[in-house]
Amino acid sequence: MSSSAAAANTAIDVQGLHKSFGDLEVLKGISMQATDGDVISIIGASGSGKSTFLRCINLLELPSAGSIAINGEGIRFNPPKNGEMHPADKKQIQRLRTRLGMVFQSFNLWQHMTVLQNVIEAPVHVLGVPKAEANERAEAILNRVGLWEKRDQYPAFLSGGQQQRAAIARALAIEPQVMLFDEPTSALDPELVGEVLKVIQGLAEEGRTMILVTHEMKFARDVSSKVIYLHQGLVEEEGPPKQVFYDPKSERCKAFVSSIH
Amino acid sequence: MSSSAAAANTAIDVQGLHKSFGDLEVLKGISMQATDGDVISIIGASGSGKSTFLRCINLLELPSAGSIAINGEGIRFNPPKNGEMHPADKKQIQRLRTRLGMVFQSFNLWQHMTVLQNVIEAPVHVLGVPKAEANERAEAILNRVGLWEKRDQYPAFLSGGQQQRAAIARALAIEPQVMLFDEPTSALDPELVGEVLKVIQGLAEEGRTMILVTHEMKFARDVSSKVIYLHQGLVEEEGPPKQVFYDPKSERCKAFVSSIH
Amino acid sequence: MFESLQLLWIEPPGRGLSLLQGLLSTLQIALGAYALGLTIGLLGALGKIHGNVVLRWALEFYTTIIRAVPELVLILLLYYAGSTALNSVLVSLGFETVDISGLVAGIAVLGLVMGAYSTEVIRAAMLAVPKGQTEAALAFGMSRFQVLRRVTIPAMIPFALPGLSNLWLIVTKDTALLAVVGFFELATVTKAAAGSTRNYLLFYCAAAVLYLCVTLISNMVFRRIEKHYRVEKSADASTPAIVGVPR
Amino acid sequence: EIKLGLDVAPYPPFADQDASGKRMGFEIELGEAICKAMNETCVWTPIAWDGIIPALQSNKIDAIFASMSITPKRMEVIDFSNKYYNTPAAVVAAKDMDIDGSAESLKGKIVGVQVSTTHADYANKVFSESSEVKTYSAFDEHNNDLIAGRVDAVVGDSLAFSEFLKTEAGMKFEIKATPTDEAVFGKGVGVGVRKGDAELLKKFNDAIAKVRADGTYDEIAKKYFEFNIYGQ
Amino acid sequence: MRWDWIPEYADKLISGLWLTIELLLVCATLGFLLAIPIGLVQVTGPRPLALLARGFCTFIRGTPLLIQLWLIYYGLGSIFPSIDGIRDSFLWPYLRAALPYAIFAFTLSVAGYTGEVMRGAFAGVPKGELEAARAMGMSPFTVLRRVWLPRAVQNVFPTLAGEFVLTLKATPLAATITIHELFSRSTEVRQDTFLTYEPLLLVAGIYIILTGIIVVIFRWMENRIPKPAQA
Ligand SMILES: Nc1ncnc2c1ncn2[C@@H]1O[C@H](COP(=O)(O)OP(=O)(O)OP(=O)(O)O)[C@@H](O)[C@H]1O
Ligand SMILES: Nc1ncnc2c1ncn2[C@@H]1O[C@H](COP(=O)(O)OP(=O)(O)OP(=O)(O)O)[C@@H](O)[C@H]1O
Ligand SMILES: [Mg+2]
Ligand SMILES: [Mg+2]
Repeated sequence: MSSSAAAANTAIDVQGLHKSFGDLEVLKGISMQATDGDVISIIGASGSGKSTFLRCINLLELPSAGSIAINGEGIRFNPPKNGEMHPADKKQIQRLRTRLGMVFQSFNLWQHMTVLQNVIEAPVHVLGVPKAEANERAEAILNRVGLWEKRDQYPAFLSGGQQQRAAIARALAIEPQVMLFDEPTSALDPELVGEVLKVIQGLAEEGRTMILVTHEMKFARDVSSKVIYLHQGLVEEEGPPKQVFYDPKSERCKAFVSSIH
Repeated sequence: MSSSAAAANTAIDVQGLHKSFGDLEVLKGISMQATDGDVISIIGASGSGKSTFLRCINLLELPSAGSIAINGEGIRFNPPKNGEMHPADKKQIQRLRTRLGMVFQSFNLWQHMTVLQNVIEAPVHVLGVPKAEANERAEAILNRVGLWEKRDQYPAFLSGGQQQRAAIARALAIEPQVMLFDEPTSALDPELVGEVLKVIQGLAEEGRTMILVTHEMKFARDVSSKVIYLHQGLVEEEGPPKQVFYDPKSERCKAFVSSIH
Repeated sequence: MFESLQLLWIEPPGRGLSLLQGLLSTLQIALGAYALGLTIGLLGALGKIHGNVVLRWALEFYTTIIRAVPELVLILLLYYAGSTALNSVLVSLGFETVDISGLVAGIAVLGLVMGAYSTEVIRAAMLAVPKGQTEAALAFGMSRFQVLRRVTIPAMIPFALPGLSNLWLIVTKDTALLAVVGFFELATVTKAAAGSTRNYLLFYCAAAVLYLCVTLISNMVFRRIEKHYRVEKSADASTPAIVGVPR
Repeated sequence: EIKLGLDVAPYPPFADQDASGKRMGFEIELGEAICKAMNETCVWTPIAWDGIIPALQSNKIDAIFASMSITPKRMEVIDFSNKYYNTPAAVVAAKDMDIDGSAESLKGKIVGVQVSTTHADYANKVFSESSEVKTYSAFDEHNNDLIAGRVDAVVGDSLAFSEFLKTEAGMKFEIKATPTDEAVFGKGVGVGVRKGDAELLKKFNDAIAKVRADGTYDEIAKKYFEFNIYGQ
Repeated sequence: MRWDWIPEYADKLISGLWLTIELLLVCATLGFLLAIPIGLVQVTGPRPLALLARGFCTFIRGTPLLIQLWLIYYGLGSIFPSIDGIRDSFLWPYLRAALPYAIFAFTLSVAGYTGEVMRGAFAGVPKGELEAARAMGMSPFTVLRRVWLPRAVQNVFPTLAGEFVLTLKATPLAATITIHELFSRSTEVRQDTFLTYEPLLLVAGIYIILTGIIVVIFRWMENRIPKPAQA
């Protein structure tokens, strides 16, 4: 159960993660290891617990049991209370979170800031990057996701896809070691999906680790080094994309992936 | 420009629709006709104006110019003011809207009602369906989209895909003649996408008209009777799916659809 | 000390009964004025959000002026100057003069004042409701009134309640201003009792306790309503209430 | 029927209410006697001091019977009957303080008065040059601050002070002077009526003269005061 | 209508006006700063602090300001002098003056009312936006400063403006503890001149201008972030 043996280059090591909302047990013991440069796709039916799992990794959701280590550094928890394990050291969480970029399924852009302000916020106020430099970098990122023209717009005036791209830009701006993407392309058209794919591949080549929840099977198949199929809170199948997509052992997974072809 | 010649079985007839937000002209003259039973897919890049077009049809966005007719009944407008045409008769709009079901890109579920309450709201309070009957029908619909267990949950407690399905169920419940779907499957897994596809096909066979904005090209190709490719606020290409996907005339469209294969 | 406590007893020489009577009339005016104020506030907020330019400016004028002028001035102006003016109009038209009762005038004036404040509170709350919520209702063919009743009001209540409960507490205390038009309520009765017994501390504290009771009870009611409407709050760190953004 | 306006706030021993709400006090009894002498029924109508003159002017009441001093300034807006009582003013300070009530002796000190009274006018006229004048909204309040040491002396009604000086806390203080200045203090207290309401004014004057003459006045005054409240 | 008294009383009225503005600015600012933690702890805890804050709000909102003012001025005011030697200390001139007590009382009052508003405002910020901030590794204080507070305040600008206007109109109560701000100056004029309406109209006019300024400033802050028009 413990991850004490995690190698130095293990970016994320999750062991036996459980999470319940009241009576509903959403995650029933999930383990996952990601080495630097890994791209792990998490697939599964709606409601299977993918978002919850991702949110547990950076402790937006407090797990009920299990262990989590980032970069070999185990998160210290207090003993569980009311079915939730609280972190023992808040500063540690804060520090580890700066290494994790997150793109939310529902974007969660800050509505009181323009797109550009959203993007430079964390670099300036968390990492202490000088504003001019942050601005410059932010504009470059916005250019890359095709949002440069909208940089001074408030999120409420953007189309769905534009909001999603803004959220991606915001996460990229902190240059995290590990990126957590929750359906990062759900609102994007195929061309942009391709673009974002390229961005993600580029990041992977730079050695960054990526965990992404996605319904784009093609995407999962082509980009990831590993695919995890979640079913009712358990890892039902995992392995290289080839195996999961073309030779799954589990019947359930077979049925799921067959719906793409 | 006028749609006075619209046949009785023309469900929706939009002519020369223009829409600007301030200086930004988003729609630059779009025309579209949908006959009963038509399934029209609208595809195009993020920010090309797809949602805006859909929202103009039921006047959530006031057009700057153009004409709209639902079921052969032309919407009466006052002369444009500040670049917006206001409807002349609010009652007419209200009546026509009950024939249009809409699934929003951002779901817009009512947060203060449970899933079931969301679904029965319009039937009971707009169409005057008795509550018991509405409940029964709502449960059947929720069952169909796999949300029956979550019927007494508030939207804030649902996963992204569950919220999207609730939004679809809500639109289905008023049994509209025309359904407007704004990316109805963006948050769904492939299996569910298949399910929703079936629902939509079933509706089409019942003779209902469907207009859907989607980034699922496979979906657009397999289900629709017509595909419209929007580019920078203009219809760049339109026709049967075969033509648009495999033999597009426009270069731009060619590039766009090529990104799927 | 014990002797002075006797002054609070219900039976004479205790002044308890008159304090309670004062409290009762305070609550009467306050309820009347608050109800009037909420009605004005709801209409005013709607007018400010949806009205045309003329209506919006008129309401802006109303809320600014009424909120700006101290209530005491308003009461004096409306009650004295207003009734004098009304009567001279009536006389010139050949009618009998009417005597506006302090109660009616009080409720009217405080109601107008509360209306101006609640207009702003409700307006802010309505604007805080995500646009998509009302759009969805419109898209389903609801009339403006239905949208209001079924979606906007229930959705805005969590935002409006803190401000509205403040207003309720304020109006219960503002009734004291009606002393200038000869109306008796808790504050005046308290002052009278304190003055004639020279026991200021005792009666002021007693009144404070009475007001506090009113507050505690109202708080319970307001918190219950708020809890009823702020559903999503109980989900700790769930999928957020507003998914994406109203588009 | 005549509506007599009086202050909402009690002003014992002149106007007060007991626990059951019954009005009592010198002014109440006198007012009722005067009404009887006029052969009129009177209704007491309480109004806050602030609104009492507007109330008279807008016909909410017909006369002010509320210990209002007859001063030249007030006479510009309303008419007054002849006085029905008159009490002298007094300067009060701590016994151990060397004060004789003159501006000189109060130099640099803080003087408390009640707002909008003839005493305040006096303090402003005489002391404001050389000392600080603090105005309070109630008589008891400046007494409280006198005890607390926030003011060094207070100017007020001698009658009202006599009660204060009898209390335990008031023991340490005494009346240092009783200034007289008719230009400020006026001719005593009278009934206020609307300007030009000569008929009512005459009725009040006649009635006051009558109760003075037939001994009713003295009988009532005896119940409340040990000295001649009517003055000279 | 007579206005010839204005020159005679101008000095007094202006000094009253400054006092009013001073009271308003100082108390509104201090009160709002206090209201932030008071609102916040009621949403986030810890529980003892939340209860304390809630009790404070209940007490302040539950009892008339006049009584609070009176208890603070005469209550505290009668305790201080009984402390030995305090009359000779350097503090005495301040303890003796009325203004510190007024500022104290009004500040607490603003804090109580605004604290309640801020509680609602903090609770109304979408959770997701806070999560996004936390996920970026912001410290709780940074989350508060950069996202939670600005976002919360944004929703309640009109309510805050209302609270500040109410504070403005509460300042006349200071007259009961010998502080002569604008309104009590006008009352003096009325008592002196026996003009019933003119002085009232004048102060009403001044209050309207002050309120107008408050409303405009808050409206401007509200509109700095555009909102899509309501359908
Ligand atoms: N209320 C608004 N004010 C200003 N600009 C707006 C507003 N709504 C939309 N826009 C702009 O109009 C353009 C079209 O938006 P629309 O939402 O129609 O795009 P879309 O085709 O639906 O894109 P997506 O696929 O990303 O949802 C975008 O550039 C967007 O920024
Ligand atoms: N705060 C919460 N309280 C109660 N139940 C919750 C909460 N959040 C999520 N759930 C439930 O937990 C389950 C898993 O949710 P989760 O969001 O992880 O699903 P998901 O796999 O991301 O689905 P999707 O693909 O639809 O986004 C769902 O059944 C959901 O209803
Ligand atoms: Mg999810
Ligand atoms: Mg869209």
